[in-house]
Amino acid sequence: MELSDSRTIDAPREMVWQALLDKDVLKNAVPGCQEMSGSPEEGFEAVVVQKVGPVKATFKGAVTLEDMNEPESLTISGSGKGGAAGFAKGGAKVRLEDDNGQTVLHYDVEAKVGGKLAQLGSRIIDGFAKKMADQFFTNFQEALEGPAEQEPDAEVADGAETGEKKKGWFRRMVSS
Amino acid sequence: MPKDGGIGSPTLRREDIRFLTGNGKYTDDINIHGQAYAYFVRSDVAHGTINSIDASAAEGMPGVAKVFTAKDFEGVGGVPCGWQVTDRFGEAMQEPKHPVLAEGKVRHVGDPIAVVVADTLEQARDAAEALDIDITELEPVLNMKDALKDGATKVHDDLTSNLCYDWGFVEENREAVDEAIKGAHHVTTLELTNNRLVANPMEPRVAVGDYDSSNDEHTLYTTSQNPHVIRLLMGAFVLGIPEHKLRVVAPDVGGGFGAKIYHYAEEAFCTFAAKALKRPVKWTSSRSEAFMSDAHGRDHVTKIELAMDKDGKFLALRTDTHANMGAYLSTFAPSIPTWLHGTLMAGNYTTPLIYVNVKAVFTNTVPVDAYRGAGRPEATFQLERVVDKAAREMGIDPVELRRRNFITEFPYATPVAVEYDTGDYHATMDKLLELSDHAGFDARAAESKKNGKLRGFGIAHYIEACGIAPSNLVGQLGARAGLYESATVRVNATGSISVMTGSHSHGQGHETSFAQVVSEMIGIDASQIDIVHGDTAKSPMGMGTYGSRSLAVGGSAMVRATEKIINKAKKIAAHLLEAAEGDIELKDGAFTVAGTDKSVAWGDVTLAAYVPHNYPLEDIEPGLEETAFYDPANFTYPSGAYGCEVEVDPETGKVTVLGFTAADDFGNIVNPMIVEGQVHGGLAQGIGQAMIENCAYDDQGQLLSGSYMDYAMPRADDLPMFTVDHSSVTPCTHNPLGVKGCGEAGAIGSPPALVNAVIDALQRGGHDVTHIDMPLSSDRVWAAMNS
Amino acid sequence: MHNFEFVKPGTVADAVAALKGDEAQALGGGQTLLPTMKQRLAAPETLVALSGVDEMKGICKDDEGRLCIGGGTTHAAVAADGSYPALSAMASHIGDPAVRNRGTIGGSLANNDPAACYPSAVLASGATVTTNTREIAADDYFQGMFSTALEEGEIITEVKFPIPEKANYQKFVQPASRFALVGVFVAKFADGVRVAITGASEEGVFRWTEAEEALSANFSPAALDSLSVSGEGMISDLHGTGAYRAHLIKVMTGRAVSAAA
Amino acid sequence: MTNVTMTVNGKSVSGNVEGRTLLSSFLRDDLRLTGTHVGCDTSQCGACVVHVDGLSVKACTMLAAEADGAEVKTIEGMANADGSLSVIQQAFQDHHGLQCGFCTPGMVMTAAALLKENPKPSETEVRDYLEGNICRCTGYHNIVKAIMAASGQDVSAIAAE
Repeated sequence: MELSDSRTIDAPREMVWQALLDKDVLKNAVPGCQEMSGSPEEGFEAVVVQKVGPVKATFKGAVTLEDMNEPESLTISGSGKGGAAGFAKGGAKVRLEDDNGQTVLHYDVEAKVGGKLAQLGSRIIDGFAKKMADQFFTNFQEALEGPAEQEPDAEVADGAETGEKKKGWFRRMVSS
Repeated sequence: MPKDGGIGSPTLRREDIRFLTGNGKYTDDINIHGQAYAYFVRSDVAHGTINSIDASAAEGMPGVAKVFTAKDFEGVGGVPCGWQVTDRFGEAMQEPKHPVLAEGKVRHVGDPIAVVVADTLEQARDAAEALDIDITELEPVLNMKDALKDGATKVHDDLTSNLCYDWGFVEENREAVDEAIKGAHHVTTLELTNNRLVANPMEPRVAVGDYDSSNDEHTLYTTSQNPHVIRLLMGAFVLGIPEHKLRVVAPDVGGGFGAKIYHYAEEAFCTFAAKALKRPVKWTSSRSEAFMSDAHGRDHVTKIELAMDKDGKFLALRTDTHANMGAYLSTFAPSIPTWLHGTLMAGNYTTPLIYVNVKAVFTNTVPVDAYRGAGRPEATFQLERVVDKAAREMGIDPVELRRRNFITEFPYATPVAVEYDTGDYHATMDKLLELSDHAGFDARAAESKKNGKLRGFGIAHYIEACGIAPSNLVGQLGARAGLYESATVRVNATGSISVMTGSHSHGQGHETSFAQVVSEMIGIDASQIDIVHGDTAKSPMGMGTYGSRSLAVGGSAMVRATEKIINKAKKIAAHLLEAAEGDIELKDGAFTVAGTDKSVAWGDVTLAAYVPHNYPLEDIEPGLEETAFYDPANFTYPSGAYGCEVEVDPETGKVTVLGFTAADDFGNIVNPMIVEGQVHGGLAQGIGQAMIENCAYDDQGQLLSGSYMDYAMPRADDLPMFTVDHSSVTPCTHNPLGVKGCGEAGAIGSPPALVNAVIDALQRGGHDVTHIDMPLSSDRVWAAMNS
Repeated sequence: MHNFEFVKPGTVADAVAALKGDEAQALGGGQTLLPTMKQRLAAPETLVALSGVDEMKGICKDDEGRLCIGGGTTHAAVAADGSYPALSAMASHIGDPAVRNRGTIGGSLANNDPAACYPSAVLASGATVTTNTREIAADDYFQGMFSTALEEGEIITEVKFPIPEKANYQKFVQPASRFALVGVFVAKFADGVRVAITGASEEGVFRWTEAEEALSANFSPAALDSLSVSGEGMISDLHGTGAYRAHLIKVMTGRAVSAAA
Repeated sequence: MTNVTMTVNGKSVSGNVEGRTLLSSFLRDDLRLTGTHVGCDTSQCGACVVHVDGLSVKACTMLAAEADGAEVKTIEGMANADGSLSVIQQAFQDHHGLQCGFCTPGMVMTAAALLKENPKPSETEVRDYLEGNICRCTGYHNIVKAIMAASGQDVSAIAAE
């Protein structure tokens, strides 16, 4: 699956850049992420639970940040092993453009799966990967801006946590 | 009329009784007390380096007997390849090692890395999830042409490139063919793909290994088309077990279609592990596992050029094929694109000059080997497609163009090294046109047009080389074994007979048709005759069932052994009747002195053989058991004309097969009912290939069509009733039964007929479409119409 | 598959209670869930079989004339019913006969496979999905591929179908799985036409609103002539590109309109 | 482990099964009724079709625990009481509706279910009903013919022979 898109984030480019390197932002942005540890330099280790219809798989793997060209571009890549399900890996080339105090975030996403997921699920992989990518950047944007007005994010499971982190938690945190 | 139960009669199958009542004994039905279960951990990447395998957690889990990896197989041989091809420069093909478990690298999705053996299958699977396997993924090699470029990633580091061989046939003709094509009135060119398929016998593969330490004897129960071949390959080349200590049993086998010919790693594993663990070890493939571990079929990419004079007379033919071998060489893989393909490129035509070039290529995919037809469908598809295209380009009716070029005199030596003994291609073509009501097609097409549909009719004529055997021939062609067949006919004292054959039946009905032959020869009821197969401990050496060889080669061995029996029985009868041996005639189960009414029944003779109180002991040994090995002088050459009528829905591109007619010449027929069934099945597989079946990988070498959710198997509602005919008979001249073989014909002749029919329909509908690659699925046909 | 605790409650209340546990999963007919579990792609700790809940089975009509189908009713039972002919016809082509004898409407809707047939019938009919806690309008129920409005542990007890004046379902089958490559359910009511498409979109079942407007004005295939569907966002796989699926939507909708009865 | 009791081919049987035990495993491994075959893992091939309470189901896609208390019929219970082939089984033999025999039990069970629902099916109806049963050997020609013959229809006009 390949997907290119962009979104405008109401935050200055330096802050967006900072957010991209932040472990907690990444943890909240990666859909289904249960655990995230490590650092941008050393790389992160993550545990991600994904559910697609009847399929539920836990992926253990790594998230790395590469090609860092502060504050303009970097590549986020992740790969995880899902036991009997196979593996998933993906990456996003991110480019940040300053736009009068806002930031335009361009991304080219690529995602691949292997093993049983590919063998049995080829028809839904693309759609699902697009959805995940979209959700990642939506979550990322919300970390800076707060949730979009229209609809609450049904995917965020833990109510208590979201309560605390409403309204662009990362932005408030770094600006305070 | 053939007599009831004899040669030519549509005798009902005796094996059906057990299959219809749930009493068949398939390998998975075999459970040995104390058996453990093996679960194979397979690569989920197409290409990678194995850095480490940590089995410590898995080894300690409940029920786990042992986790095996390549380390346990040090000193054990690789899974061997049984056929050597010499390239056009006189060099041997490149032949990589195919380890039982991956050594250092994985080379296709499904490549086995480790095996967990545990008390139950679920325990083995639980432990498999606890294995920690670290693999660094490497760039996969997938596209054959890219794989041959300089600097391409190599599938095998120890080979010089990804090229297995570059084969030219007949190399001496190369320049003459080039010249003829250059100077021809017209050259029709076609580039096409013969899509990769998965054989998909309905019974997944199973192996059960057992070991008896009291006498160091191994037994392997396996889903095989040729247990003796497995014994030979596994015993001699992989595990080093002498044949007398290794028994291989292939009981009821649920279909093969080629995929159960080969010796597979799982068979060697279970045999090996049973001894290592001192308990029986069983492996049952799941279907999704089968998709990535059974050898695949076809996967050729070809450019074919046909040169003609102004009258459409074929002058020369040149083909350039890339054949995918997959990651390793399966047992017969190198022979498929060469000797089973190049030698058939003359088809039914008198083309004087032919040159075939085949480059066999290693890729990071499942190994490819014979699948129903094996090489011959690939040859027929190219040829019958290019002939059809040529007919359109030349403005000559496709039937007429074929007729102008048919071989009519036999024997006929082709420019591709084989000699057709008999055939009558006009006769099968006539039969096809009659049975398919070809004359009425235009009216039917007009009717379809009224309903908004496009109707088309496509023809293909095929030839195949069957009865794969002639040992001197196949030896020259690179086979590393003789391919004769054997039979032992054991007559019991009371006259009943056990025939032990090296052929194997996995749906072909040998238990019935072979008994018909012996019954006819001796004149006793077929119920007195049992056909025994599938057990190396019971039958003499055998080569098994593939290449439509069972009756032509295995049946001939049985005829020879039965002849020996009859000769000996006549001697005994002569003694009993106090007559000269030359005067004894055998008819309807009784020995008679010619011209007299003196006679002795079969049962009296057989009894005398075993109760030799009144017996010429000085002249003949007691007993009545004979073995014969039969090695024919040539292949057999069945041929036929196939016609397919389709309707295309122009709005959706959906192809509906309205009718399919097959007019074959199989030589003599032993059981027409069984023969027709074989053709039906072949047609379904050929139509499946042409219309819906496709084994697909993504650009990372992930297998996308890895279950019946994505690999389309033909179902009842995809197919019409078939019209099949085998009344055109030119008996084979060199085997005692005059038979040619019928198992693969349907799968060989039908794909080009179907594609030709769809192209015909589209062109009649005004679409300028000259070719669509198989499968002609709705989306592809729609895309072609709208491009 | 991984082992699990099997429970088979007899009432909706007991089933709901059983589903409260960690990693508990409802089992309808199991025709999707069990193959998934066999592949070890799902491993619930408790499987709550709904087959013992008799109150969730059966078909009747309510006071508003709606066809009410219990969530545990099999496809075969719906196929045999016939009081909503297009729905029964659709049900009679889900899976195969043996699958239809086990698979249930509730299971299919809870799963919301993007290529399943039932979601299109529910959405096109403007049906109401009743659960143990509430009633959900079809338009609110489907929320993208495999996503629904159901909360954890919520069970579909009944689906209520208004019966249209005319309706038809056209399924273009994927040749391997026999799921819908594209399935179109058209339902004509007195106050307008609803058209729901399954199999095609990466978002799962959706309403083709342009076609609904055109057909509400003129219920004939010709009304679709000027419309076209974009391949954007359509599933693209081995069996067809997004553009092909988009094309089939229009063709199948036209056929459904022609065949609607 | 749960104890299940069911009637299989007219005989009451019981056994202890895990939650995950499939009906196909219970029949094959516990009861040694190996006529029910397993040919795939996605519920498509139909080699495992048996009857549960008179309805055809895929035994590989049903838990043994779900069949507790049920009436189960397998291929082993299809012959006549005297052991001779039933009408459907005999028709399969007469018309060569099987080759390797692996899909055959499922085909016979499905055919029996069809003829119960529809005693005189047309060719199209037979083919439609066999959607969930894959045969790789016969091309279905003779299976369709056998089922129609078993329903008492004259199949002599069907092509080939």
